[in-house]
Amino acid sequence: MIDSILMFLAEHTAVAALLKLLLLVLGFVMPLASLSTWAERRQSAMMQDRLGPNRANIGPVKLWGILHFVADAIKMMFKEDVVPSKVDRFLFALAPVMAIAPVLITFAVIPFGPDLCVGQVMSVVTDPATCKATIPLQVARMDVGMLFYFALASLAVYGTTLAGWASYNKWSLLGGLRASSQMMSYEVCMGLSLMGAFLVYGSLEPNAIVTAQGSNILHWGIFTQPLAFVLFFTAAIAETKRAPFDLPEGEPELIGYFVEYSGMRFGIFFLAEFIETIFLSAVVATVFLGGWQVPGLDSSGFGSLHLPHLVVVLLQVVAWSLKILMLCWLQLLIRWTLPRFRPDQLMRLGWKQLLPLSLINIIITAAVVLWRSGGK
Amino acid sequence: MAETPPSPMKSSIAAALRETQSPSPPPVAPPAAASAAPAGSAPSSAPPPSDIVTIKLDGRDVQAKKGANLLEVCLSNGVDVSYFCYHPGLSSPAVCRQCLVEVVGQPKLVPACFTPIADKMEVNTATPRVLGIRRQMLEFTLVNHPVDCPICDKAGECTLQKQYQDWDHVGSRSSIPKVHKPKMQDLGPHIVLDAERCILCTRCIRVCDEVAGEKQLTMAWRGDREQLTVAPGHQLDNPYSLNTVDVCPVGALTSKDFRFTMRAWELFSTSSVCPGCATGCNVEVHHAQGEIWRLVPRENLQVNKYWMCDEGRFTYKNVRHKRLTSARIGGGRGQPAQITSIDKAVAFAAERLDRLASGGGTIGLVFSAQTTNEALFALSQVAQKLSTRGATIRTYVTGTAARPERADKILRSADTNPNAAGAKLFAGTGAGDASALLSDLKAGKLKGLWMAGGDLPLTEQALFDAAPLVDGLELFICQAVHDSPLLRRAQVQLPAAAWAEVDGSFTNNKNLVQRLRKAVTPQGDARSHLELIGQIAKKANLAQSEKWQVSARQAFLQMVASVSSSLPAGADPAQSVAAGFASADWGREYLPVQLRFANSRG
Amino acid sequence: MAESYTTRLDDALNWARKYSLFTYPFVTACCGMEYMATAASKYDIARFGAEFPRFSPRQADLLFVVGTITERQAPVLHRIWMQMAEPKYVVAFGVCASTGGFYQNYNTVPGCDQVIPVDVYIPGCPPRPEQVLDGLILLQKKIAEATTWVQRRDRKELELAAQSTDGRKRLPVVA
Amino acid sequence: MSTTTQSKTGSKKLALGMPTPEEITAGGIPGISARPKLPPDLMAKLNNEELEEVEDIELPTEPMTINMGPSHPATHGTVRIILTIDGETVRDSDVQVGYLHRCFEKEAEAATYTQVFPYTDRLNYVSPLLNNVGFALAVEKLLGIVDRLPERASYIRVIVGEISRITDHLTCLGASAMEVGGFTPFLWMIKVREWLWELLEELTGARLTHSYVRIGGVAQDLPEHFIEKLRAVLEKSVEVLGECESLLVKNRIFRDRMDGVGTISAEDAIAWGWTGPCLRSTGVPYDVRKDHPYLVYDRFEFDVPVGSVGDNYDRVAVRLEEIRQSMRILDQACKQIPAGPVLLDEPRICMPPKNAVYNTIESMIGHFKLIVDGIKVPPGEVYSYTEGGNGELGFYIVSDGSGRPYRCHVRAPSFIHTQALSKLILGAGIADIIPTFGLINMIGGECDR
Repeated sequence: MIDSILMFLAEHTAVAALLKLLLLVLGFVMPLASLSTWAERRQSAMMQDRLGPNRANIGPVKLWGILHFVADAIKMMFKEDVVPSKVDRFLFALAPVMAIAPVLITFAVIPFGPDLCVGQVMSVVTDPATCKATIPLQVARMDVGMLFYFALASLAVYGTTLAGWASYNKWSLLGGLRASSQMMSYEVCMGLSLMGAFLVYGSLEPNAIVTAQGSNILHWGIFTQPLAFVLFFTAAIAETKRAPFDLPEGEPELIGYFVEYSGMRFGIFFLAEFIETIFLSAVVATVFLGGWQVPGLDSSGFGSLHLPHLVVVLLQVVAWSLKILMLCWLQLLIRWTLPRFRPDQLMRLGWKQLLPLSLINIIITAAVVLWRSGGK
Repeated sequence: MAETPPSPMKSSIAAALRETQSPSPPPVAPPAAASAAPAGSAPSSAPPPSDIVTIKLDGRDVQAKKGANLLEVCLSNGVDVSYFCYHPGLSSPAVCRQCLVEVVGQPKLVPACFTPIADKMEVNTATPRVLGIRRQMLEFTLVNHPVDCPICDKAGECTLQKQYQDWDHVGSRSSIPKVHKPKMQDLGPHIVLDAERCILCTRCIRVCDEVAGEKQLTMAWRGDREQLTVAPGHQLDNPYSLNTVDVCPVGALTSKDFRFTMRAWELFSTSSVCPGCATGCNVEVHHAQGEIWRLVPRENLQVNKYWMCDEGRFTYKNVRHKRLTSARIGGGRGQPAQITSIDKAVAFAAERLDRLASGGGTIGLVFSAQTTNEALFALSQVAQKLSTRGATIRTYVTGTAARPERADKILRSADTNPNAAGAKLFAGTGAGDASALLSDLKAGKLKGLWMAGGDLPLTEQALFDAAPLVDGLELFICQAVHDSPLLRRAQVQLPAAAWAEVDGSFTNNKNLVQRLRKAVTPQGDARSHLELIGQIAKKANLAQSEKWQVSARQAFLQMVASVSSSLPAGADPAQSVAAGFASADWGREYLPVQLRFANSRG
Repeated sequence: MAESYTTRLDDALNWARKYSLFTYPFVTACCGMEYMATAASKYDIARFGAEFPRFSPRQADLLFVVGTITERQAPVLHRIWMQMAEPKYVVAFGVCASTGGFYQNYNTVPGCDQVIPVDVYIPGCPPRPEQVLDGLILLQKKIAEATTWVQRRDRKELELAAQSTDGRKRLPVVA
Repeated sequence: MSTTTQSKTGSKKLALGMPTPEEITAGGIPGISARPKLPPDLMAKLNNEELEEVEDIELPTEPMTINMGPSHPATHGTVRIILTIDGETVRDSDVQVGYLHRCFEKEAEAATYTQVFPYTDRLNYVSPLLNNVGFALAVEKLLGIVDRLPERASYIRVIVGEISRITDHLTCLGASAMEVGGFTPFLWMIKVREWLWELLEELTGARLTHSYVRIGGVAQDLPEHFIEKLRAVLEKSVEVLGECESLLVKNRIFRDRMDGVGTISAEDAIAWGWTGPCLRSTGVPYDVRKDHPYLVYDRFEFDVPVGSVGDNYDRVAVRLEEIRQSMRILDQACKQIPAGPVLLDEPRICMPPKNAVYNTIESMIGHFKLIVDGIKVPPGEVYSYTEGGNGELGFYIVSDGSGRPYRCHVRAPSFIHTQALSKLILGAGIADIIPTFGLINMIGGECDR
């Protein structure tokens, strides 16, 4: 039964892609993004000797206040949608879509598990290459995967810039400009810092990068490319406009680009920020933490301990999820610990420190790769 | 805490402030000749030099008239001595022993209020001995005094409180239970006695004896049972009974009208003149929260000295009683009038008036003796303008009915109008009275009538019967404070401000021009007569920017100049009203004084 | 049947609004200190889901008027309120915001309800955090019992303000 | 007050390591207080030298006028700043105050001297007790009873005053940290403030608006075990303070945000009339408690921390160190405090005990007259100044001999500091305005009065 369904999916890749997308976005990303709003509130509360939201109970069901995000979502959906007079109505409506769509789309290139061997889900698979048919646990596998990601991520700039511009408000315009300059500056650094990893793994395709890292923890990006990991993580936080780089929205100080947005449009910006956080964690996990790889777990199991294929795959998906959760949590810690940069300091950090370092990283990596490959 | 001398820098501010807070600023400079003043006031000529003696007061040489009251000399020289029973308007029995001072050479302390001064007398008022005795007297006075301040009407303006705080402020050494006496004894129609609070100063007895001339109060029993009382079967019902409340240094005697209505320290005081009769007693209007709560007499030795009659005290009730609060037009001939804005009513009146005057009609102008001099002056100015425009003007002086049966030789006058003299002056020599007005109306001699003040000396019923007489008029403008059947028939009914709501002046029966001050805001849309006349004159193109249209003060100045210009030199205010105006003064503008910071009235 | 469904929807919506109060603290004066204390560790207004201070009125649900409103500040407050999206709630934090407090003078507005409609008044000068939390619970109760259909009030308020001669009129509180 | 940077503190190394002027001139300062040399471009910017050059290099831009406040989220006093900006750089600014004008001076002139205390609470509402003390001292000077104040009352005034100063500085630092994104240290500092408030509540009955000080002493004696509790709280507080420091002072981002921003020279600061921590941040060791001791401040050993550059970081560091110095004073005061009455025995000035008021006519009258008529203060004028949370807090009172002030003027440090804000933010970035504003610590109630 399962086999035949899987076979059907293996043959009809479009249906499979749709299913995977739904599974990933609706089953994982959206709940996690929503949950991370709750996590952020509880995490910050914990760091500040507080309790954090713990009330939104439905009858006796309290769930440690998790339901607060449900309340937030419902409330925002039914909140009045204020469109200020004199705004550019089309761009004003377009901006939140531009902010959230690219991040959701880019999830397509992230592999959240190994290829699923159709027909052998219950048996031990020693070599995945021998499978007759496979379903990649990745929505879209393309050779330019990471380039696709960069291409789309840079589209997100339009969301912020348009929001700032269309709001007909000087503060949001300034915020939008700050955001676009920040995002564009740090994209350069992001791209360059990943370049080293591409050199090491010889591919731009995320699944290939994950596969290349293997189950040996020492081959993971964080050890082969430690500097790139730090650089990329920093730049990526800046890219997602999270503290300490949250100037574009820096509420109590600078007033952000979506100051004029209300109701669900504001909710979308809000959600986009958290989705970006998750996506960033996904990319870091993919490139530097071995993606879905579990230390010591091959496709046949832990060394001599053989496991059925389905169990292996499930373990690897869970590992991938855990890595993302951990990275999200790390970002929250940073968020509630560090103060905010000033725009000029941010730019200086991006262009004068991170960029030269990532260039150095590329040169060193290239030299090492060249030396290792014997000059060929 | 030693009294520190005021610093030089301070003196000007303090002086200015003392002036504003003085409870009894003389409203109008007294006339040059003092013969208008009641007999018994200080002689105007300086005493012969032989009468002046020099005494040493606390080491300082002070000159005063021989035989003068030592306490008065102390007080007038800025030496503070405490006292209860002494009152400048009454005799001194020296019963309270609070004003004991040391006279060098005398073995015992002497009561200052009972000691005439002699040449080379040496008096010490602040030696430890004197202060000790003063403190002991206060301690003694307080031995049986109940712990009543929170529920006492006098609290906040109580002399006992003030003297204790100034001179004693030491706890009592007595632990014996206090003597209890009746707490609520009805003494008469206006007065309630709390015998426990009484400190037996006998001021009230002397007020009845010496001012009202009726011996109604006395002390009964002896020692700590001594108590104020009326004779059995009698009441404290003389027409000056409420003065006993004013002179009472504590809360023993309280006014039924005022008690438990307002705390003294929340009141504001504005000095004004009683509108009850032609005597024009000087009063303080005590008001708070936009309402008047009581009237108390204000010292003026020329008019009322320290007193006023009970009837006068209740004139404040008319300020809120039966008021006309909004303008109405279109009444008369059985038609009910419509409420409208002042502006519309004024425009309506002016247009009709203009038409009537240009048509050469006869217009009657009524100068009410209840109205201020300024408004009446303004009306007389308008009368001139109207006659130059072609109208025939007849003037009348009206007012409320006289009450000869209530008049006495003390303060109360038969004439119940506060400004009869002024009204007569401005209405001119040919002015008729109320009966002339009624007969002219009956004879149909008038085409229009403009009343500045709606009072007629008629009873309610008589007024109701006479009211239809005005139906034949082409124009009837009535500016009135109170609603009345006559007013109801006017085509233009304008709400006028009552006496306590305006700035202005009244001329009393001794031709003194005395100043009224605005204490409360006019009720509803009401405006002063002066303002209404000014607006009508403006709309009717009778006067555009005359000085009297600017403000009450400008009207006053113009009025005084105009009245006194035609005055022969050396006119006697006692003989001519105009001479009273010549020496009139507008005085300073004061902010209402909060009694709380004006110190005890006592 | 349909009625019971809509009732359920109303309940859900009110529940959501109740537990998701993004606040705009309009802090002007002393009460701000207690506002800080309420937000801080010991009292922790976050427990009620009301900790997100949104400093843009467009995104806030609850306007905390914290402190004295002066004649100069009143138009600003009104503007802020106008900028907020419905459903919006106003809490007058402390006596100054409720009645002007013991500042009875020429420049103090006697209560912010002279300018905007107020849902909950919290007494105290300044109110203790417990009082603030109590006020918040009262507001939650009010939200839970209120109708979910809220219309934008500005137009009506503007008309009222235009009618009044002094530009300020006690505004009706719309439940 | 002179412009010399002579230190009154001696050469003792302070806990936080605020550099003394000698050390600054000598060069190397060990510890975390060692100020890194400011980069030359930053130094140039401080002197606004760079501004003109920028125009030459970059494309010509048009200045934009933008309005900040009066309900700007971070301006926790209500102030309005109209900025003319060029990109991120402030070219001109117009600082407008007056949004919280609650007529303190006029209200004071309509109230008795005792009734003014609640109004003073709401001047600098972050440290109400310091204002209480300042006003009480002014009236006491006018009454001539300063020398007769009970010793214990003076000590209690010092204790509550210093606790208030700590809460003031904590709030200022915490809010500034929050405004630059450090929300966590803010809440930690508020937590400490909460502990101190609970102590004060136990003593005064109110958390914030205490109205605790009376003319002639204080309202009531310290409750039982107050001193022990205070010691325990201070011990805990020092720990938390250390944690906050590790998140702020040792944090590179925070340092970068604060270093060299909002710089003012000592000469300028004096010319603008600055006092308090803001003036001390420029290196002028002027502290009323030290230079013109009042109450019993001359009996305590404490140092006056001074900064060197006069920038935002110096203002942070001076405040942090002042918290520690206040703790030192508290420690000594707790040891020295004598027993005795806490209110002057002078019935014309101080209230009789409540029990006597209810039971004897003498005390009833005394109480009544003090409440209704107020304390009769002899005619004269006085300018009395104390060290408030923000600087020299002066009260100028003219008395006409009645129970209420004829004129009461406050020399409000916040108002005077805010005057210079425009100069401080000239040439800075938009993002620098808020921390600069926050560390000047403009308190609306005090500024607008």
